[in-house]
Amino acid sequence: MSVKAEPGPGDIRRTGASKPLVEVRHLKVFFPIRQGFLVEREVGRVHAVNDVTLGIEQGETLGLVGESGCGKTTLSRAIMRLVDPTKGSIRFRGEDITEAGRRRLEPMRREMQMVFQDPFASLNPRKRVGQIIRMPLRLHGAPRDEAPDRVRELLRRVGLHPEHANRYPHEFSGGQRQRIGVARALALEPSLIVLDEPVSALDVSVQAQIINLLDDLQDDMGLTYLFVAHDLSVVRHISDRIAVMYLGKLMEVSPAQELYSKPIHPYTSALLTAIPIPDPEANRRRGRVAAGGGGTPRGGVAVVGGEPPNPVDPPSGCVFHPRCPRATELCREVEPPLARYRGGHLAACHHPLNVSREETVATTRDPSSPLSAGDVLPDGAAAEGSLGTS
Amino acid sequence: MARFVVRRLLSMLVVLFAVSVLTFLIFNVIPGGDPALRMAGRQPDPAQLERIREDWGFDEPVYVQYLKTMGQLFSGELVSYSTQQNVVAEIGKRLGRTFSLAIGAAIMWMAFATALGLYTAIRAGRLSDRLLTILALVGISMPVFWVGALMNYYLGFKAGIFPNGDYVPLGEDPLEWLYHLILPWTALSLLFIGVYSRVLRSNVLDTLSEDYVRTARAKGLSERRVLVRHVLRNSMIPIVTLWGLDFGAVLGGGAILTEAVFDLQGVGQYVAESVDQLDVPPVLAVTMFGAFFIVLLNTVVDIVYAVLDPRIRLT
Amino acid sequence: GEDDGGGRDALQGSRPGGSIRIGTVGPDEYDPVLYQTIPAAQALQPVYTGLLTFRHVEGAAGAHVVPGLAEKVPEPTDGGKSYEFRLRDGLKYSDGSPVRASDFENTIKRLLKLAGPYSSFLTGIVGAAEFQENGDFGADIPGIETNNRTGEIRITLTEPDTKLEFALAEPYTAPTPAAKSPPRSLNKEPPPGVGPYKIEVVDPNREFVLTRNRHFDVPGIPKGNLDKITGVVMDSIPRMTQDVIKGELDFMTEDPAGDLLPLVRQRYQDRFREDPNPPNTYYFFLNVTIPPFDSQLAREAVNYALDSRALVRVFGGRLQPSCNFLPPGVVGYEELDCKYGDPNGGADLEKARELVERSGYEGEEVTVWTSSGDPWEAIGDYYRDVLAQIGFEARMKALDQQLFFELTGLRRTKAQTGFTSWLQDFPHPGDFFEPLLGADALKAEPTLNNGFVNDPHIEEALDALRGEDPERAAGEWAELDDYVVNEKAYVAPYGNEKTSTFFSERMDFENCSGVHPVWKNDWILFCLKE
Amino acid sequence: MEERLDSVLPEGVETAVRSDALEETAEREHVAGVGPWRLAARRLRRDRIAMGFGMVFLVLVVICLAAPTWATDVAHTGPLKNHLTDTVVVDGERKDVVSLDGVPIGPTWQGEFFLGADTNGRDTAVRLLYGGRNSLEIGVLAALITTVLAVWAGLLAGYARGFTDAVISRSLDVIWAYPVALLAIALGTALSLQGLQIGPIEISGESKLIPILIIAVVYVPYMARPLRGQVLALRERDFVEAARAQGAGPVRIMLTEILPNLSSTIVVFFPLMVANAILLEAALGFLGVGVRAPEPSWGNMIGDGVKHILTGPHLAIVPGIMLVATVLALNVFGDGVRDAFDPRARIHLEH
Amino acid sequence: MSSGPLLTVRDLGVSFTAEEGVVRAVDGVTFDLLPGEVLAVVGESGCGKSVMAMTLMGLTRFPNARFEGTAHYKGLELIDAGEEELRRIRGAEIAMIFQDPMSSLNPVMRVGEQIIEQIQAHEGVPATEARERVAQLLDRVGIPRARDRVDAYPFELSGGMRQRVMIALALSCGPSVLIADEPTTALDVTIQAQILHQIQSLRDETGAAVILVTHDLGVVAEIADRIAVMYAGRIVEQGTVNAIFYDPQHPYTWGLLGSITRVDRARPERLPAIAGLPPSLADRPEGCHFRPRCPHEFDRCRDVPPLVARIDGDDDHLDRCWLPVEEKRERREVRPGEIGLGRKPGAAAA
Ligand SMILES: Nc1ncnc2c1ncn2[C@@H]1O[C@H](COP(=O)(O)OP(=O)(O)OP(=O)(O)O)[C@@H](O)[C@H]1O
Ligand SMILES: Nc1ncnc2c1ncn2[C@@H]1O[C@H](COP(=O)(O)OP(=O)(O)OP(=O)(O)O)[C@@H](O)[C@H]1O
Ligand SMILES: [Mg+2]
Ligand SMILES: [Mg+2]
Repeated sequence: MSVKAEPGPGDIRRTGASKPLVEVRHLKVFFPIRQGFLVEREVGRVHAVNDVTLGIEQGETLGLVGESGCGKTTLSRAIMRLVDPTKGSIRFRGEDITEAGRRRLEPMRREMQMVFQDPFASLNPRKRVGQIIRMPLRLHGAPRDEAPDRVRELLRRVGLHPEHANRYPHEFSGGQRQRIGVARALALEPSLIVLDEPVSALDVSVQAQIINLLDDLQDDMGLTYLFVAHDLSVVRHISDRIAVMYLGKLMEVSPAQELYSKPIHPYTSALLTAIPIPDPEANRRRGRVAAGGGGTPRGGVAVVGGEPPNPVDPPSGCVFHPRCPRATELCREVEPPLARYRGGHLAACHHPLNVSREETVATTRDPSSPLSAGDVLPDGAAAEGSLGTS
Repeated sequence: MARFVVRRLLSMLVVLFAVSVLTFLIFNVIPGGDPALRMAGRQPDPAQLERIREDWGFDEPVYVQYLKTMGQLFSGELVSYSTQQNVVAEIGKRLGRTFSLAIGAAIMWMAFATALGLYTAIRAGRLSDRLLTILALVGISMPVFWVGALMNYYLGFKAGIFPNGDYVPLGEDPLEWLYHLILPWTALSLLFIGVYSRVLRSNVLDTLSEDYVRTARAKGLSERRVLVRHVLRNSMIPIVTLWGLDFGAVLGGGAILTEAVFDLQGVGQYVAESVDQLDVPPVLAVTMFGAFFIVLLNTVVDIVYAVLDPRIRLT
Repeated sequence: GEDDGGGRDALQGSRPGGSIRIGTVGPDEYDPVLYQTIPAAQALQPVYTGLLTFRHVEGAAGAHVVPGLAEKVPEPTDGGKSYEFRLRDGLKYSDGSPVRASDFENTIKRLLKLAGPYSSFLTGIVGAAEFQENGDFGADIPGIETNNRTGEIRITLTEPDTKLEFALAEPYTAPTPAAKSPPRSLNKEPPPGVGPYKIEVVDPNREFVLTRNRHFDVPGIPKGNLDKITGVVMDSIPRMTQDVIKGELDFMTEDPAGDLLPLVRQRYQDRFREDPNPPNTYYFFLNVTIPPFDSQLAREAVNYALDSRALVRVFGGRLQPSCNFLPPGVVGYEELDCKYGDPNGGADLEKARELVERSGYEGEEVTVWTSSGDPWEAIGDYYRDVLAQIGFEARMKALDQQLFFELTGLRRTKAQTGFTSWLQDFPHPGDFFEPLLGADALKAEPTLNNGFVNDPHIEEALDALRGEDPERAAGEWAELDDYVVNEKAYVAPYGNEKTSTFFSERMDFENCSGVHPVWKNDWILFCLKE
Repeated sequence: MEERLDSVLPEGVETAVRSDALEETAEREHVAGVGPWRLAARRLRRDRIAMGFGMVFLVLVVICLAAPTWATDVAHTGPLKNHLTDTVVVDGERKDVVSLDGVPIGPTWQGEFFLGADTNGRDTAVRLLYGGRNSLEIGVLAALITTVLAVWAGLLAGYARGFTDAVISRSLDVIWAYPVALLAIALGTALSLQGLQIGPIEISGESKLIPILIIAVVYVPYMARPLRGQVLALRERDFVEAARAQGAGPVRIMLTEILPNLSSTIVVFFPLMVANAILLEAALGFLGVGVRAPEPSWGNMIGDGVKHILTGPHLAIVPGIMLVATVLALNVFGDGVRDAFDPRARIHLEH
Repeated sequence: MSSGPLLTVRDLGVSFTAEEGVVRAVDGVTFDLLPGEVLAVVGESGCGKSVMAMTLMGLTRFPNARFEGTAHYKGLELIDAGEEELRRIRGAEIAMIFQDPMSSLNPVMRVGEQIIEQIQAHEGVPATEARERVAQLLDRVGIPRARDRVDAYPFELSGGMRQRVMIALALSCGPSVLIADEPTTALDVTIQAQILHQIQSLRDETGAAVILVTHDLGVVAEIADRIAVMYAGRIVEQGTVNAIFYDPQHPYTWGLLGSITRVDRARPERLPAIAGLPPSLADRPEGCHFRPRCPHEFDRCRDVPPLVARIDGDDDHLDRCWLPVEEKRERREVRPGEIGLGRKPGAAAA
């Protein structure tokens, strides 16, 4: 793991004080595609996570959004050390755990836990809820007689009845199961919880319950969240900062409010535009807003066209260029670096939106920018007015 | 596709190799009879035995014997230890019988099983389905040698409707061929009809609940077309795999019991007799022959599978 | 006298000509020097006549050796070591070529070189063993001198042995054209021979055909009644039986399937017969070298315990109970006064139990070895049950025939007891005692002397009797029989198997069923009804 | 529950996986703490046909277990006892157990020789019951061994993947590609001669353990391959990932996370395996390499019976009916168990 | 577009006999579908939306199903129609787009073939002509290189393209009613937008009426004309888009609207959420099914409230809540779209 000595991702923090809880540097996770007889040859690689540098502060919630298949889950699994990184490093509380074995990871496991997307698949259908929640306690040596009380307390904590400990997962609704998942994650009182699309599989009305629960828990216990989702409206509610991924790369990282009011990357903008707003009037108003170029117009707003590209053979230059309405020759050839804008807002785009020319000129290449990115900074001329709802 | 075939051929070699080694080991390492004794005839003296061992290489290390035997097998010179007959020629002689049995039965069980499976699936839950399902289970539960023997006794011997045993080559008299094979086919098919119809039934039931079948209905297709084009086709795919495996096994002499009961003198019976005498060459040849067909049919099935289901890539 | 055996003459009351189909499990080999089985002997003997031959008549008289290609049966000279033959004039093989005296020597050479199953019968000829061991095919066997001009053949033996006459009456010593006979199996194209028929092998496992040999004319040997005999090879005996019932086959070389036998017996009495012919003996071997049957008491116990009535049933009625070691029909057979009771009566289990107890082997584990299949397994199980009843801890091991034979014949197998049956190679008492109880037989591995009997008394007797004309020494042979069974209980004999003859309706069963003591059925004698 | 769907499938037979089917039904059952087992048991209890056949099987087992009682108190003979020269009084008439022709007596429908005798004059009914004990014992033990082996093979291959998987899977392939019956007879014959010696353990050639082991081995791929497929799918499931995330080691994951999820497959397979094992033993017995004569098993009784089917048809028919009844009962019951565990799963049976 | 309704559904009820009892999946559903309008059917997962939609096409005629009520389409009674009559309607008059584009297409048939099959089932068109038509259709729904894609297999297409194929299939015979059952749930937001746009513009072009089944109110707000809100098998509220969004009458609708997180609004401190769980359809609460979860429950709720217009002057806006209109407006705190019944999660279980 040879990462050049350069300023750590701490630089992308909002406030540059303490060390971040988790630091990911130039992380690459490629999945080889093997074929062949007897001796399998690698015929290609899925570029699931491609040179991502990221930090998560103690106590914050980092939202991670992006289309299905862009590598969100892989990134979170890599942070959890459930998948081996191909390149790059992962630090937890400053300690490099990139190559830690099971032994070394064990104490770390207490500190970081995961809640999975699918509440149906993430609970062992053959175990009682109590056993499921007890498992981490047992693994980490909690005394046997304490465990039942702890389980009961955890269940209460996530809004379930202690008697539920004797039931099997299939006897619960999706929302309740997700609560069990949360309880399991909380069992060891970790500092970091990675939430991989914890609400995507749930109905809107239940989503809200879970998000509120997560909110409360964070307030009470000072947890740090990595919250993965593909629904920008959900992420906004819970996140302090949001990172936008596309095809294994970070497109934009920004404080939550900032991202919605002033998306810089055209991809972020497209995502935001695509969110249907449950308000007929607002929709109609949005329709009146002038459309950007390219894509299929929808209510007059630019909707990104085309289909997601193949992660085995990602496009050259900016990975978003084939679908980008603003793409130019430059985008095709040169990968844009993550550039730093005002307010801790990072974006990797040659033709940023919503930034003034001066601001563009003032941008600097962020240290967390992919190693592979070129040195060409955003082109000030392309900056445009903001997209807003108000 | 070409690569797939090459790959499969290679893996076939591996399987054949493993099977041959296994056979050889079973008979050579686990001590059994001494083939030299069998060749020596009556009252051989030790010198004579020694000579035979030398001539046949029984005194050589096992791997040398193995290599020699395999060499002879592939050059078609391998002879049986106990009868001294050329093994390949013997198999060749019995091929027609085994193939007749296998092909006819395979067609028979496939046809009946398809009809039965489809019918019971469509009538799922009703009385006729339940009865037929139990009937299918009866088919599965009856040992072929028993059914065969009873058929032979009641239909062949007592009623005299069918000949019991024997075989008439197709080329000699097609009608007699058919007549002589009806009982063996039926006996062999009963089991498979049971298994296949049940697998097909549940496949059809599953397919019936597939979304695309609903789509097909929503398109306004006739029920018949929905059943044949959408349901049956997709339900048959797993059956084809099974069918290939079983057909391969029977082609390769796997229907030992059927052949024995009806005294068809096919490849299976040959090997069963040879095994009794611990006669390695025929056993080796037939197991390889059998494994060859199993692997071959497996490959064919995979190709057919890929044709039937374009999602499958042959790699 | 010539007709003492009560044999019937061949051509009486039947009509020559016609063709029949014979069902057979098939000769194991069609090369006359390599065959081993009865179906082969049946098919080959009408084709290959030796220097001598057995009389072609039904019944015991058929066991007599009579001149074949030789002009007469010679009296041995040189103390029984030398035999002089002279070929008849004008003999021709079925392909028309003349028979020469040297053909005989070549035939013996092939027999030895190809290590035919019966080659051991000829290793007594001077130089034969050496020839077999290392001589090349061109080498001479000093013990055989031939003169093609005069047709003289002189055979010299190392030891007197009257069994030679019998061996020379079998097809495996019958001369065949030498030049065309390199030392390899001629299974697919058997060589021409001298006999009433010639053979054409259509397909070794499917069919062979015997047709009349127009060149055959040997006085004293019938020319055969049928024009064509087709051998149909099939494995299924039930099927064969049914085909004979239905008339699709005219004769079967095997016994009707055990299962169909009662039916055949009942319904087709007019074309079915059973005889204890050719001579055979059935007994349980008792390994005298290891416990428990190293004890004579234990051996006697077994003899007391056997119940022939039970065994008759196991045999499906095809057993002729006996307490002799030698079967009837072989010279030297004299019905013994059975020490162990009436051969047709029950067993004396009380006595047997007492003997076992006395032997000190009560509760000893005994494994009964038997061959798998019908009726051997049943015989074995009956025997096991008997042993269990008389105080042994009996188990049974049933193996394929080949393996059974091999393993029981090996000393290291330590087979204690088991099933044995012996079918004579030729009707000579020596052919029973020597291979089955003789010390010489122990040299072979596996040996046929499964009991590993090595008794000086037996050896002495055998040595003395070897050069004797068996008929003249019949009394001595009978004494030996008594010694083996009654005195020493080396074996537990229980009877002789009846073989059966089953004809189609077309066949003239009355006159031509042709049951022969050596070949079981003599096809030369077969004929169709008028 | 997808894992259950794959379970009963051989590899290559694709399933349309429905993750919601059972969950949804189950969700509607508002009963506290009803585990998957109890749910299945409840469903099974409702399946009259399956329960009926299950009872039939139980009855057969009980009858076979009662063999010694029948032998001593009713038939007054043992399974190995020959009665060649005995007679028996039937309807006041004295009859030979075996006629001089060797034809055994047919069913007398009375205590002695209830179902007739065989050609050795052995009581068919007694042998039938003892044979049933052997057949059942072999079926159950073989199925147990198969299950243990297959579960381990499936767990290891599926969980470890890579090299371990390749080795295990290829070995299973070879066993599979080796004509089943041939493998069995080859091993049976070879072993029957000298028995088997594994270290200090020695098994004699006549031992029942030999057919048991052979049958067990032959059927390992049959069960291990679907299990492996299931493990492969299970190991990718989130709950396994969750266990790993909590720091559980591979052995713990295999045993506490994956194995419980295989249990229903195993339970579903087991009766079918027993049925198959009984059938295979019968086939081996028929070919003479199963239970060694004179010990009876249904297979070798049929095998012997077939040879005498013309004179004593009862010899083949009677054990055949018992065999079919047992296997059928097991199959129908096994089917019911399968349905109980997953009403939507497919079946796959092999001969 | 002011002619009479195309489809008239009255008191439609569907129940299934299942292991756990009788599942009343659809209960007393009544609505009219006017030509050219988009009627959105919304509600939580499992509330009977799909069953209702599929029943209209006779696709729920399982052996364990029981039907009540009527559904008239152009003089034909769909509920009791014979299979053959229905077959003629399906695909040709009423077409359906299903939720999951992967599983709704036969995986082993070329997509062109699947569409041709439908065309030929209804029109005697020669194969070449049908093929041509398919190519045009695929082109029209925005599939690039449409002509080549006729011979593609479903798995060779991305999710979005597959869903377009489904649309092309639905449109191929020019139906007058299009039923789209959650056509975008399985897709990415960006693709989802493309597909919705497609449906909308096709409605505009062909004038077909659309029944859009979904639980995504954002989607509804965007393209629906009218909305029917379903809860536990019943329609609890029905009205125009504006009426439902800005003057929702049923507390369930309030909850539904309230629990949506919206990007276009300020982030609320807590997300409003409906407490409790949806009822089992086999064991629904008596009276108003929403009663156990409703904070405004009172005595009358034990009787089933009829689906009637309760607002003066708006005959089109029907609901099933006993509360007086004025009281409802008061209770839901007036701000449209953000009415919430949020509680601390601890109280949500039980
Ligand atoms: N074990 C694996 N082997 C090979 N490819 C993989 C593996 N896991 C993920 N991928 C591929 O890596 C890419 C990123 O996958 P990932 O699951 O991280 O995406 P995601 O953003 O979480 O998507 P979603 O929103 O659907 O969960 C995808 O193309 C996926 O197919
Ligand atoms: N054939 C059937 N037998 C029994 N119950 C059924 C059947 N079909 C559907 N159901 C039940 O009817 C209820 C309504 O299902 P439906 O699919 O209509 O819900 P939905 O509102 O479309 O949900 P979603 O948003 O998840 O698609 C469900 O509880 C379902 O389990
Ligand atoms: Mg993911
Ligand atoms: Mg639905």
